[in-house]
Amino acid sequence: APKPHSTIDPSRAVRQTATTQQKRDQQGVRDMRQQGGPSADRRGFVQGAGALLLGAGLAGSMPGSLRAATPKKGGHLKLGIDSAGATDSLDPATYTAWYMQIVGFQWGNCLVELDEKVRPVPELAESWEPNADATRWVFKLRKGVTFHNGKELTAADVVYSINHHRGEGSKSGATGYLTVIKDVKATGPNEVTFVLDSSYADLPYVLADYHLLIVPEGADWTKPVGTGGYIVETFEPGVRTLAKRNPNYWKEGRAWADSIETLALNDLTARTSALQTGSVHFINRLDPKTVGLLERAPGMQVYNMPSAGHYCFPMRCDTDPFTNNDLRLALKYGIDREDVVKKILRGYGQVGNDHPVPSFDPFHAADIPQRAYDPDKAKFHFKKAGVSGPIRLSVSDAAFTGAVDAATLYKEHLAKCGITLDLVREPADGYWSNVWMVKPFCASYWGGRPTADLMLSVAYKSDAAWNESFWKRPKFDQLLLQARGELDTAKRKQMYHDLQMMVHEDGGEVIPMFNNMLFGARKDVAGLVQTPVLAGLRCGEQLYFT
Amino acid sequence: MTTNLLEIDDLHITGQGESGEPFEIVKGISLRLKRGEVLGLIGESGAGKSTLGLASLGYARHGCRLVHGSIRLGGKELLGAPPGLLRTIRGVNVAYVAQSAAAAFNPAHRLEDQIVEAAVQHGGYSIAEARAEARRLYAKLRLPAPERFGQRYPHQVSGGQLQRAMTVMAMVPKPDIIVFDEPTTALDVTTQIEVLAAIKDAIRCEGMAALYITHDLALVAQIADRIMVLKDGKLVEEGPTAQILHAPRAAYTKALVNVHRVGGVMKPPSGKIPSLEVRGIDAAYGLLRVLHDVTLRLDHGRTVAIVGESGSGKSTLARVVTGLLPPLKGEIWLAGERLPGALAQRSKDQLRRIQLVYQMPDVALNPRQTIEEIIGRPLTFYFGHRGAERRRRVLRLLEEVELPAGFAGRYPAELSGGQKQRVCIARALAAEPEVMICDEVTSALDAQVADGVLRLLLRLQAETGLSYLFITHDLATVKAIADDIVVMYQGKIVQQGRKEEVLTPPHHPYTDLLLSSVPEMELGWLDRTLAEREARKARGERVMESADR
Amino acid sequence: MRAHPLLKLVAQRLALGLGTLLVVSVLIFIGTQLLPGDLAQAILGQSATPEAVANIRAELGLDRPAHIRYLDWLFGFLRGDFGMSLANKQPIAEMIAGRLTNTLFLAGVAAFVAVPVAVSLGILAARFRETWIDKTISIVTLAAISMPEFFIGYLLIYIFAVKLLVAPSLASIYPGMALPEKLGAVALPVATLSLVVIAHMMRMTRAAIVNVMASPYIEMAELKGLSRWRITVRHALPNALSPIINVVVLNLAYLVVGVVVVEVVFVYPGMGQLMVDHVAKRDVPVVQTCGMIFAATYILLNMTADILSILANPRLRHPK
Amino acid sequence: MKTFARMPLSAKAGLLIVLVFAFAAIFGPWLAPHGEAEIVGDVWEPFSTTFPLGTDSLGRDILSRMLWAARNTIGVALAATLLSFALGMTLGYVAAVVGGWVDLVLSRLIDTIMAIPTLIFALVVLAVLPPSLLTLILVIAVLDSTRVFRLSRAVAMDVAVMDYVEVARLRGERLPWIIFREVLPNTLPPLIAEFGLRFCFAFLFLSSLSFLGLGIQPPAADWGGMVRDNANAISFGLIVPLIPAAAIAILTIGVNLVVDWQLERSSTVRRRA
Ligand SMILES: Nc1ncnc2c1ncn2[C@@H]1O[C@H](COP(=O)(O)OP(=O)(O)OP(=O)(O)O)[C@@H](O)[C@H]1O
Ligand SMILES: Nc1ncnc2c1ncn2[C@@H]1O[C@H](COP(=O)(O)OP(=O)(O)OP(=O)(O)O)[C@@H](O)[C@H]1O
Ligand SMILES: [Mg+2]
Ligand SMILES: [Mg+2]
Repeated sequence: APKPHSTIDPSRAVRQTATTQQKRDQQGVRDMRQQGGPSADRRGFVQGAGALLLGAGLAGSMPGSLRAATPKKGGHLKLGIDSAGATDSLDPATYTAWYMQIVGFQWGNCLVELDEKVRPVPELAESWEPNADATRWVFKLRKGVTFHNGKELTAADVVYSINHHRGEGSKSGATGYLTVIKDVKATGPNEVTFVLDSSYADLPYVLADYHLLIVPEGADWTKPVGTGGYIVETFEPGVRTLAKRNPNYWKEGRAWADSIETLALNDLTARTSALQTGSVHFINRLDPKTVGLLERAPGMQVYNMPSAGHYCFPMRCDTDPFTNNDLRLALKYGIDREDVVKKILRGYGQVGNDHPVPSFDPFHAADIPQRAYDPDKAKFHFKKAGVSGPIRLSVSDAAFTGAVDAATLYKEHLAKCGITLDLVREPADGYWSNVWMVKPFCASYWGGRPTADLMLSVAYKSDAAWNESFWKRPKFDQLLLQARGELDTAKRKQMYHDLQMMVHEDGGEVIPMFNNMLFGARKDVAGLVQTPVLAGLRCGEQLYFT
Repeated sequence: MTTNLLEIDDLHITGQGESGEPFEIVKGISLRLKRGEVLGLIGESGAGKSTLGLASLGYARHGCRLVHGSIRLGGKELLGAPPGLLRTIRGVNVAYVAQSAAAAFNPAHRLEDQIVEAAVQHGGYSIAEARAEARRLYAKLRLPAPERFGQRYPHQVSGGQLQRAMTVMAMVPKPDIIVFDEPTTALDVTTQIEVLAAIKDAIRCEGMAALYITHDLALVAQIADRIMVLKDGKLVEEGPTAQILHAPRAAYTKALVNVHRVGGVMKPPSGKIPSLEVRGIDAAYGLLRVLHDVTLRLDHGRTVAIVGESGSGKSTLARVVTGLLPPLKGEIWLAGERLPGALAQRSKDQLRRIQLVYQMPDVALNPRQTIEEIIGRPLTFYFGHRGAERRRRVLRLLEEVELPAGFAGRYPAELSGGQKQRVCIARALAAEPEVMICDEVTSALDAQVADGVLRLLLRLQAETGLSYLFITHDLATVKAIADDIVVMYQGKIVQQGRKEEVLTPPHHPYTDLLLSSVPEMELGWLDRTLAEREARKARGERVMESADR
Repeated sequence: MRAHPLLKLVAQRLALGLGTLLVVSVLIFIGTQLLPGDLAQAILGQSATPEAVANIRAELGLDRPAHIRYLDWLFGFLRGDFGMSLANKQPIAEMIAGRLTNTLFLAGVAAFVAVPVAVSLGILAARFRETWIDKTISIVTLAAISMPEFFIGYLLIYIFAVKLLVAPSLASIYPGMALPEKLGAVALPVATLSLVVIAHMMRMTRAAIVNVMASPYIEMAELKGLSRWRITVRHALPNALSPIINVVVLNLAYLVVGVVVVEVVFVYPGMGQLMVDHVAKRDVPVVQTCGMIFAATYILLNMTADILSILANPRLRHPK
Repeated sequence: MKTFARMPLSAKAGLLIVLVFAFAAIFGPWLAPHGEAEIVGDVWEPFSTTFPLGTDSLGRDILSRMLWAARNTIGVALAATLLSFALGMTLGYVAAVVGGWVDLVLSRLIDTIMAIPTLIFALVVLAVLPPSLLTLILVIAVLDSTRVFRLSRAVAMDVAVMDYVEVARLRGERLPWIIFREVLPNTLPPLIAEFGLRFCFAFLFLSSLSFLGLGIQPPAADWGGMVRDNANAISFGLIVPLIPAAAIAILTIGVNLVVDWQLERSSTVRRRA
């Protein structure tokens, strides 16, 4: 039950910010002038992985605060995060969306963390070693880490925590990609050994997943105790979460604010205006359409980072007419990716090449020619496919924001290729259970996985639970398994190249674009680390007041 | 010579018709009213009496306009006077007593609050004074329990009492003039006489002037010093009451004075099976018992009149016979055939053979149907006549009820009361019934119009051998057309028999009350009757009083 | 004798109300069953794997036949035990208690503002009927109702929160907050709701009064030389009460039951959002309970309306 | 035309508005400078000569979309409202005229429907019926008809006790005749008034349903939906979403001006009778 005296009064906070608004705005403006030069921006951004692939065109949108500002301790940080619900639960097994993921990383840590370049770096695990064929991994735990309840972190805790998500009777969303793990055992007070049933080079990536937060052995999952930088004080599902700083947090240079209030702001407009009025300092999921406007607004800054998240239109390769690859190709050639990126993402994203591996991924096959909008080819393949009558596409904005608009654009593009696309707007409610993977042609979204392997095995392997395009190619499966075990990077790169090629050529996915992650913040906060994967989920412990 | 309180000169008032174009209601009437004088305004319905009466308060109904002329009250010009001024004089210098007190009292407030309102609001009275005055007047108008009477709500008081309360309301601020607009028309005879008497001596001793509007000459004769006769918005004749009664000049007035009542030909009782017979009927609305063991018999081609004051159960009897209200016990026979109690069980033909004609013609006709549709429906419904055939018959029926064929296309709103009633009769005739039940068919009509309707009914009876169950509380009518009379009192039959038997003494006391209450067209009738009743009470004879006291 | 018919009525309506409630509960349950997908799928969303789904179903007993689950719920409910939320294992009673108070608070404040305003506007419009005042009032109110409520909300936020900085854009309230602060927090949602409901009530009030204005006792009042105001307020209004009461109550019901959108826009933790979220997650027991509460509110309010309009009628208040 | 001349100014204005919108609804597609879904400019462009009303969230010409949307919006709203009145009035009249247990059952039924939270109702319908224009109309109609029922029952109650209805009963008329020939024509005024409001609520309902996914199918437009699609812009002071909102408002006002005038007329007639 919430303790009134211990909670901070947001409405007062609102009024304060309201009164001091103008001052801060001028402040903001000055900041701009002082370091507004693009150079400063770019320098700041180089730390961000995205720099590798981001055209200077986006540089203008780089937030000033990325320049190494001296972090200040203290303050009451307010986050406005979407996709929260009254049904939310603190049990990481049930985490599916932004809000709980961000709350999760406030109270808990994983064994592994991913850095700006999507490299696994130690978190609760100090170091790790695979055996020769990567079927057995040994993780050394960090010493002297204590849970919020004062208990010391041990191997047993890790085993308990991981097993919550695997094996018989698990209700976790993570089961899907933990199947590779045969056994987890404590092989020492702070040493954990993972036994896999096949060679797997990417295990550390997996262990960085937001589900796999570590709690003490036998902990109650509905009120988990963590090792994180913040201790949850009040949790009102679908309303707000109040967390106080963990006084003896082990991690250096993190968890600056004294307390974090995470407000559930599902409504985009509400979120945006909350940021504008200073009711919150940081919000997620900006609407690409309004980013420009927001940036222009005084005292605002925008975090814009490329991600592995991609929008796609899966076609069921097991149902006519999509069994026909010519039709699939026609539909792939028939979409003007540039246009979609421009109109739907307003440029905050990259064109996709009909395979799910993002361009910053070390295994990204850059040499596969980018598929461009080509009405003639589309016409050609469509004729070749000999399909008659319109194609029906089931969409809802539940798939991804702007899905309906994107589909509308797609319709336009196809029209120019002489292909008629009928849009069926499906109810947002229950979209994932009765449209996705049910209707032959629909809209879908992938948040992206840390590694090429994860992404491909999750949605393209024949037996994958979420093989949304029902595309089944034994050759692909074999190669994928080989690639997993392959420790020679060069060979491995080649294998992934071939896999991406198959999907690109023959797969049942139209993947027109990868979206950037867009966050909005007030000028007086800074510190968000720009990781393309799991982007922004750790904002709680990263952000600080300048 | 005493000065005139009210002077109206060449007043023109227009109203707006259905389609909106204006038409004259009052066409240049002039009028003088002296202090302490009672001026009677009489004329048929629609003559413009109320309009004129209202005009003397400088008021025109919504849709009406005082276009031309002058209305001077104690020297002040009211026509075109600012609302502020009008407000100060209304209710204080000149007061209005409406036709239906039941409708004119606000159901939401206690009587007293409404009665003293005008006096307190702008009559310069304190509440206490006004209350005291009101109580004095309650007593004066012989209202029960004057102390507590004002505490009641309108619905807790009988019609007659309400009408008197309304008079009190008018008198409290001691106005110079009171306009009475048919204050007794809504009451039945036995009550009417009481109220009339009360009003009369109230006016006398308060020494006010009054404008007394009615369409019953016999009534106005009892109370007015002078009488003005109006006919569609124009003055027909004006003069002292005696002169109007005894030496009327205008033809129209003559007609009014000797409304010679139609005399029905005496028909011998026919021995055949009666066309309608009612045996031992008991009926109730929910728990409220209304009819107790009612038995009567209507022979072929004859007329049975059912008389009794309001609330005595006359209409209820009609409802039982027609099947609208299934009786608790008792039987109904139609020409030797027993009728089911409930409407639903009766056959189409049984329904056809009994037709009902209502008291209020304007609520008995669907305002959104043309006369042709209204009369034509039974023809189609019962006999399947359509198109030209149907039209032909409709026209014949209109002819039978003495209405021009041109009316077929009109809507009820475009007809006068009498004409509406004729349409109702035509509609009933269209079904070619054997028994026709007439519930107060004439009581909403003026004397002459009523006469016309009665004649019509008699003629039809002679021609078609119809039998009438004739419900009324108007003895004059009864005298005119009944063969047999049934007197009802509080749901029971107190006396019944051949007309001449019932009408010749010795009467049942209630019959006597009824008979003696019918106004007669001679000066001083009212005072005489009342005096007589007092005398007989003094002699200790049993004299019934109207349920209203 | 006096209150007797009234008591009878109340009893009768209560009985009927309970009957209706039962039916509603059945209908809602059937409804939730008709909805595609179930809690298990909904919880896991896109990351649902068959085995995980199966496990959840088993744990929550979603594999039992529907009627059994309904009866379980019903008897629990009758015993006053609302059970646990399937989605996050919280006791429903607790979960709802807080939200319900919030909802009632918002509705209460909104009603407190809107009803008097609406009725006075109605009276004003009736008093100055057919004048520019009347027309202005009706046009403005009409304009107000013809905007989607979420949009009115956005407008107000933009004007008062973003531009003028006089009100918070988030109506976040929580236990232990002082009343004035609470009021400050809900200022905008209240304004929005008021704008939405005022028009309807105002128009009905006007219509009812205008309707009464046609009756003879109003003419009589004019003939008594009373002022237009006195006639409108003292003579017309009391006789127009029952239709006014009815429309007011209808709108009160709306304020309690129909404000989901406003809650979302202003991020107000009320029943509406609670239910939407649980419907989305197919969390049947919670949906059921919310549905019951909404239905009960509606039925109770209707009953009050009937009783009030009886009380407003002197014939029934003071029988002969 | 005599009547038009005699109409009060407000009514004339109202009628004019209604006519203009009707015209737009009928000829919109031909009047529109651009196609319904045609993307002609950048997102949310300000007013200009090329785009008199600017462009929307996808860069489509607002003016054109407004015109295209007129048909859908008005069409659906009108159809739904008419249907709901047909349904609600019939049931309401039956309840009032027949009375007794029929009345009881019907009233309970309606109460029950009204007691079910709209959201659940809509969602369920969504789940069981295909998302089509027809479904849309049906949902709106059914939900609205409950309110219409209550009103028409109330007014019919007063008329049903009139003598002329009794006459029809005495004649042995069947229910349809009594309802449609005797009662209906005399109960229209208050219902017309209600129609004015309901008609406008239908627009809004439409927009909220399209939010649930049941709604006019993209890229087809409806005003309510347009408000929603562009709503975000308002938090940056762009007036784009105000345009469709204004359209709804103006039409509503127009309709109600006409309705008010009708009422005024009928009530004057009544007063005279
Ligand atoms: N508000 C009005 N607008 C237009 N015409 C009206 C209005 N009121 C009455 N009239 C018409 O004016 C004429 C006279 O009406 P008025 O009520 O003065 O007659 P009356 O002599 O009082 O009849 P009654 O004895 O039935 O009361 C009638 O033809 C009536 O139709
Ligand atoms: N529908 C009804 N419900 C309940 N009581 C009624 C109803 N109609 C009439 N009554 C009561 O039944 C009694 C007889 O009414 P009825 O109408 O038969 O009298 P009446 O002789 O026709 O009077 P009037 O001469 O005024 O028409 C009265 O006390 C009346 O109040
Ligand atoms: Mg009159
Ligand atoms: Mg009667």
